[in-house]
Amino acid sequence: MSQALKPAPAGAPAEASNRVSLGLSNRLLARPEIGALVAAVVIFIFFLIVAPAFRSAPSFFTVLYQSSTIGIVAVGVGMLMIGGEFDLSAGVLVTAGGLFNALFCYNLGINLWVGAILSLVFCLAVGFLNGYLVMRTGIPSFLITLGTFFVLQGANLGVTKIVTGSVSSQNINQMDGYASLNWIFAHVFQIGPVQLSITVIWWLAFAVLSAYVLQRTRIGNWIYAVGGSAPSARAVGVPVKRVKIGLFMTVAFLGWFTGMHYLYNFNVLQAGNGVGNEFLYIIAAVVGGTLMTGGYGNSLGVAIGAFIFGMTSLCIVYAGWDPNWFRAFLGVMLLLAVLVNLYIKKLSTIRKVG
Amino acid sequence: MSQALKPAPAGAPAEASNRVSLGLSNRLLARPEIGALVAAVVIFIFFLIVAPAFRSAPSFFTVLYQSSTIGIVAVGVGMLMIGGEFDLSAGVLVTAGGLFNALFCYNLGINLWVGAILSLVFCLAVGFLNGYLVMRTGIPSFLITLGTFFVLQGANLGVTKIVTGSVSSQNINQMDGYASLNWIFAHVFQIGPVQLSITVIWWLAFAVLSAYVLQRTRIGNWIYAVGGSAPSARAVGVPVKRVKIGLFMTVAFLGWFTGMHYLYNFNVLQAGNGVGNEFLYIIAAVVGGTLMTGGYGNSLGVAIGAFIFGMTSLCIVYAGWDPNWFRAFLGVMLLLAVLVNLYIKKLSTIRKVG
Amino acid sequence: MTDTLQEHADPTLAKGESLVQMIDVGKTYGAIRALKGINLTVNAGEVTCVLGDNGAGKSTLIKIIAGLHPHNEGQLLVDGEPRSFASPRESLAAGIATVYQDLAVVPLMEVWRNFFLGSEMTGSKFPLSGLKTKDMKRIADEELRKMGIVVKDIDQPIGELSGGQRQCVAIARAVYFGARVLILDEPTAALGVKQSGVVLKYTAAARDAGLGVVFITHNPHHAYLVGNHFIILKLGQAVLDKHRSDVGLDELTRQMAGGDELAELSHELQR
Amino acid sequence: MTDTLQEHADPTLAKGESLVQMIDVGKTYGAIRALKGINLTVNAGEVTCVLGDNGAGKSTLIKIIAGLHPHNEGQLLVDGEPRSFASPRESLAAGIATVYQDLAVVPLMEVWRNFFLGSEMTGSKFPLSGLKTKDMKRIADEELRKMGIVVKDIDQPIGELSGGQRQCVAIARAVYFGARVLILDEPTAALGVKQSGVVLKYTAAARDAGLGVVFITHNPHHAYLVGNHFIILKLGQAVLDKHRSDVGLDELTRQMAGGDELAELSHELQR
Amino acid sequence: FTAACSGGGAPPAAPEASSGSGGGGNSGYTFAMITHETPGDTFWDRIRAGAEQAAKDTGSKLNYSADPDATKQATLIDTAVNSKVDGIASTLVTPDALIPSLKKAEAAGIPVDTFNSGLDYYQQAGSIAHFSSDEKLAGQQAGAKAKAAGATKILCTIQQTGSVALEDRCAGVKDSFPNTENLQVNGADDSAVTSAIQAKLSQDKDVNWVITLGAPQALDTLKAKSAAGRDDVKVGTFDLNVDAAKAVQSGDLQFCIDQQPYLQGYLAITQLYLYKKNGNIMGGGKATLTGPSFVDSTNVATILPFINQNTR
Ligand SMILES: Nc1ncnc2c1ncn2[C@@H]1O[C@H](COP(=O)(O)OP(=O)(O)OP(=O)(O)O)[C@@H](O)[C@H]1O
Ligand SMILES: Nc1ncnc2c1ncn2[C@@H]1O[C@H](COP(=O)(O)OP(=O)(O)OP(=O)(O)O)[C@@H](O)[C@H]1O
Ligand SMILES: [Mg+2]
Ligand SMILES: [Mg+2]
Repeated sequence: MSQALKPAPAGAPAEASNRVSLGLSNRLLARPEIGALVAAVVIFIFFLIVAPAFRSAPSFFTVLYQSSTIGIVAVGVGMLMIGGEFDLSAGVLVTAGGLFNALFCYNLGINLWVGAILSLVFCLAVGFLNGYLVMRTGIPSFLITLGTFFVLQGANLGVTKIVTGSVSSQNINQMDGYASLNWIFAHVFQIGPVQLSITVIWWLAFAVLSAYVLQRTRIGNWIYAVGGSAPSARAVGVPVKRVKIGLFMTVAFLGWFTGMHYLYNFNVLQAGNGVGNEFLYIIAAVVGGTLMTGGYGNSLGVAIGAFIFGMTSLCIVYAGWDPNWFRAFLGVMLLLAVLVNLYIKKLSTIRKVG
Repeated sequence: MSQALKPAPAGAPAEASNRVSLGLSNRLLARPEIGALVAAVVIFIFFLIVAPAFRSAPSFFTVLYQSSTIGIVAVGVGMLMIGGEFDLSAGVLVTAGGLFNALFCYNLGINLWVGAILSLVFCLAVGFLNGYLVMRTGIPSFLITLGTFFVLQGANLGVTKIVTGSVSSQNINQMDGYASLNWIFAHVFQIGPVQLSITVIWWLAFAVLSAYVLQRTRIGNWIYAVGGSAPSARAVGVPVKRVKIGLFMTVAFLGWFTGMHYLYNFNVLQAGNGVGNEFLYIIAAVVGGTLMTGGYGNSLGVAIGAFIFGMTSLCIVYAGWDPNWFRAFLGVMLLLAVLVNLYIKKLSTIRKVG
Repeated sequence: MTDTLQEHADPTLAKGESLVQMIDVGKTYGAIRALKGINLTVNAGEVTCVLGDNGAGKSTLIKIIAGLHPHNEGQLLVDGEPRSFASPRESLAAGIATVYQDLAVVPLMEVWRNFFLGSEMTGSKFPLSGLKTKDMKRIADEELRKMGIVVKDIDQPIGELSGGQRQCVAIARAVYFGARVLILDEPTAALGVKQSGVVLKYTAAARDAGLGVVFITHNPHHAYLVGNHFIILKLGQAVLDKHRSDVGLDELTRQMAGGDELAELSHELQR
Repeated sequence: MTDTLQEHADPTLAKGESLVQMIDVGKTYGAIRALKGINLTVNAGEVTCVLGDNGAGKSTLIKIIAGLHPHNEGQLLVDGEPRSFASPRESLAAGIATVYQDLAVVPLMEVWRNFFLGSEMTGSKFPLSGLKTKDMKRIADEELRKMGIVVKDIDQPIGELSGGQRQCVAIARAVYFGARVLILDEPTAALGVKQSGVVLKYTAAARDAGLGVVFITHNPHHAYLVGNHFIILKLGQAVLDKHRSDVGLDELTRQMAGGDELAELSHELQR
Repeated sequence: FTAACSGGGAPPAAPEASSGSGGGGNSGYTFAMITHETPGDTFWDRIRAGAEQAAKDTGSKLNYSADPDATKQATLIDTAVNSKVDGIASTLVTPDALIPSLKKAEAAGIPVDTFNSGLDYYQQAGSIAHFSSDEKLAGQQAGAKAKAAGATKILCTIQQTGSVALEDRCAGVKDSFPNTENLQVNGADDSAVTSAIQAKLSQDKDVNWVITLGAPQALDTLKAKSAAGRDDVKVGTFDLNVDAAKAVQSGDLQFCIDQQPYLQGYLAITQLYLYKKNGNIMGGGKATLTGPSFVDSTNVATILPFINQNTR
């Protein structure tokens, strides 16, 4: 029958007269991370002016370090938010992962590597549980992970108390495996006058990897789809549950990674740590252009968001501003970053065609 | 032309054979607050069994009081969430409102009523600003109010520090207007052995009023609509911006109200108070059956949610459980409440028709 | 149904008066041009059909009249005065009711609440006065039955209705609240034969009651049954603009199909 | 277009073999009954048209085959084996591609990503292997052009397309990926005359390539042009179930309209 | 798990927390202790350890609860009254907010004693006895000590916003050494603390002394100062923990100010027991001071074993 048809009754019409091909600058402006980048540059220049102490390489690297401790988990949280879910347990999971390793190995006298790997399994299990419960019950992830947040927070304290009799883990820096783990998770490269923490490298590596996954792989496509419209994604055959559970586990993995950094950098961990950081991750993601409602965002943006947060929080100190107002400055900076971001996004769409 | 038509070519057909009229029990089960109610009863009975100290009228009224301090603002937050928005600044706004009144009147020696009214104006202005910025910029309310949260938190501390030289307000119980304001916001009725705080009455009154507004008025209809689908609501002529700004101002009003209670009950306020409570409000709303994504929920449910939270947090103390595990218990209770809620909602829909 | 229309029609309407007029109107979405140089008049007691390919700009055109998007070129006159509606609320206040292609319903809300959304019946003007719930349920149910739709439970969330049922709710709502101008964007798209017939009758009844009607459709038969005036859009510009008396069904169909015809197709597909 | 179909069709298909069979299938949504006692067979190389009023249960029927909702009564046989799809993924894996009435697109994602969603082209099986972005864009653009749709920018979010353009994307996708069975739920509802014609030709081409097609429509003309077998649903039950040879266009139309007819209507509306 | 641990760190099995079954047998009393602890703080943990030991020693039951928010602490006191406990020990960090609730306890015939904070208000609260160190005094002494050790400018870090007790400490430092600046840090995140202090040290080269209000922050400061290349900076801290004590021993930390939280907790509960049992009252109408005392290189060796036991 295909022969019976006239060649192209409905075939390719000529190029539509109002078909638009966007210029490079417009394409650039439309990328989710550009707004965050511009905001970062603006804030960076602002602080270069008002905070003389910031104008040195070591200061910049301190900011990078600070950003990386937020940024690593934020990469995962950003992906999760693109996938349409939240994780409020990420902050305390960091501490739980570190504590697990420290308490387990110290009190049984086992090589730290064993504990680190078991701790990874534990964290992934928590991530899996979060994801499984969210998908199975249909309860919003905000609530489920708030539950795990509370449970982990309590367990961190309760278990540590039972095991050590105090509220912090014991110092592990004399134990087997410490040196290698310390190198992986907390090494500091001395480059001339500046100190580059290995976490900065990890942070950028994770951000780039995640950007690649999101933009260039099938899994990335699925992540955008489940966040943008889970029922539609399911209808065209995307395995929604597996993708979302995988995202929760990714966050858990990065949480574990950061937990390892804290443990091997400070050698002890206080059981109460990490509370409140879950919001810093979300802030980094959102300042970086991730949509709260899912389906839109980008890992490089999230990395920039973490950088904006790290820079702002430290540069307030560099600028020597009154610490009582610290939070107020932070709030204003946050709003500014978001507004710049928004303005840039608007710019990218208002250019007219002839 | 209406005569020219045959009487009923498309007129009312006979009752559809599969038209369903739901029984009373099914209609009851479908209400958003029923799940929360059942969860509340289950938890109530559970604590009656495990916490002997809870089995007395005074304990019950202490729980009611505790619930009311969360519950009043939670009513507003619940309405706001039904309208599709969040307010993270509600917790610190409570403190800001109280501090404003205390610092202003004490240091200028003005009648407390003046300060209370100015403080109300201030709080409503903050609420308006939240709403206006959200509607104007299109930035998610989570972010905007996170910004105001930081700003208010910083300002609370900074201003108090400047004005009083310490981090709490001065005692106002000797000032003009104290007695009447204390009665309104913090009176305690002694009924036999139990003490009934006036906030409990206010709480229930606000919950009932809000339930009425949501279910039975035009404004309530609009609130559900803007939360369920803002573009659709706008398309049929609902003034989306005004409704949402109004909701933010409602939260601010109730925050002010609670701030007044704290001030006139305790006579002083710590500048750092209130941080973290914003989540308790949201938890109360969500445990009470409000949908995180907007468009669904109910004030009575929110009130019950606040009660569940108040009951759980105090009954853990009544039961004498180890406070190190406090958070863990809270988390488990929260998850249980939400699961029961969900189970009940499922029950209401799985009954089959013949 | 026709009584509903007659009841709610603005009594000051005079047949033939110009209710909405577009002069050289254009619209761009960011970098994308959707409309250019559109001239169109909606007269009282007439049906203006807007036809055209997918993506031609039909919905954009009516969204301007409905106040959903402002136009950014040319002039929009409503009742002779230049207007640029900032929101659909203003357009509604001018007596213009619209059925959108994507329907504009709130899925979680009950059918009757959706029906009255934005125009609720209340006891008094006082903002907190109670809704007349019973009346509203009764009216919504009645109006839907008039269209041949019996929903299983008027308290059902509208998201649980079938696509066509939802469309009927949106149409019934617009018919009920349209006082001067009625805009229908592909109202029959999701409808069965019977319901389509009802909608066409409504359209005719609205016209006869003196309302101005804008009717968008892909079905030239439907258009020709009720239309007084036909405009065909192509890539955002009007390529045909004729009165019923100047154009036959065949020409209309040919123009819409861009030369092809269903008959020709049927020949091709013949087995 | 037809080459696309021929290319992707499962070569093992034998005309007339039964691909999907429903035996006494029923479905309830909570307390609402949507389907009851449905028997239906989809044969290779045949088009089964499902017709019926709004809310009759047509979409529910195909959602069962598509794996979106499981049925809760009766049996569903796919390639002779009883199945109950837990998710659309399983149904797709069985070679069944569906165009849903609500289209199932992700508004924020680019047109080409939507086109390939769930069936992306990658360099290798390795989960992190790169997408063949260029190929995918090219193919999506080509397939849309074949339907007469030129989107302004294949990188545009699909949410910015017009209703009909979105529908075309969904149809093109299903045609491209349908290997054994093609399900179309009111595919022509939002389409212009030209595009409708294209879709009908696609349907015929799919049939001729040996696929089983389920075609849902409210337009008896469209149905009669391509259908081999007609089922009319009413309130969830089949009220007519006939082969093309046993039923004429007139009877079909009359049955669908429940006695009325467009011709009659046109008479009424005559001025 | 016994002493057979390999590895470096595992300690010999801790000695049964000081002589388990004390004298009291089972007195049948239930006491409530209510503090303004932020969960997970080592300082409060030690107060609680003392209280628990006292409960064990006197054969009574302890209900411990805490909330940093004054309004919620007041409600916790109410719950203790509702539970009809035999005595209440409470901190008095925000006297105005807490006194009404403590008065309710008094009215219900429940004896109340106070500890840790509220030195000037305990009588007003109807407390039978008070055990504390004076935060402000401790701060003043710390400032004086830093001054003696050559401070030109002191940085005082506060790890929790809006806490009256912590603010008092820094205010005390500033009293005796006016060139003192405060820095808010996020006590729940060691890396944030480290970076912030590092930033401050590189921004303000005048600062040559840091006084932290908690032991973990002192250890973070040691990390920060080496990262900032400011080896000239000296560090002192409030409160103690094992690693801080070791740092004092090695000379990295100049001093820890100890107010003996264990003692505060222990005495507060013991007082309630003795009052119920015998009507005894400590302090002779005055507060009993448990500090401040300084742990520095001169005395750390004797104190370290007790710290290891979590009893000082
Ligand atoms: N998710 C759901 N929950 C409850 N009821 C539903 C749901 N989906 C559909 N229904 C009901 O099932 C019945 C059949 O709906 P269905 O969508 O299958 O109709 P349809 O034949 O496709 O109609 P249309 O031609 O209007 O698309 C309708 O009465 C509808 O209200
Ligand atoms: N919000 C938007 N942003 C960007 N482009 C848009 C937007 N809405 C519509 N367009 C574009 O404007 C053009 C006209 O769209 P419109 O919806 O008016 O078409 P239509 O004639 O209604 O088509 P259909 O018959 O398919 O409904 C299309 O090319 C579409 O892609
Ligand atoms: Mg359209
Ligand atoms: Mg359907």
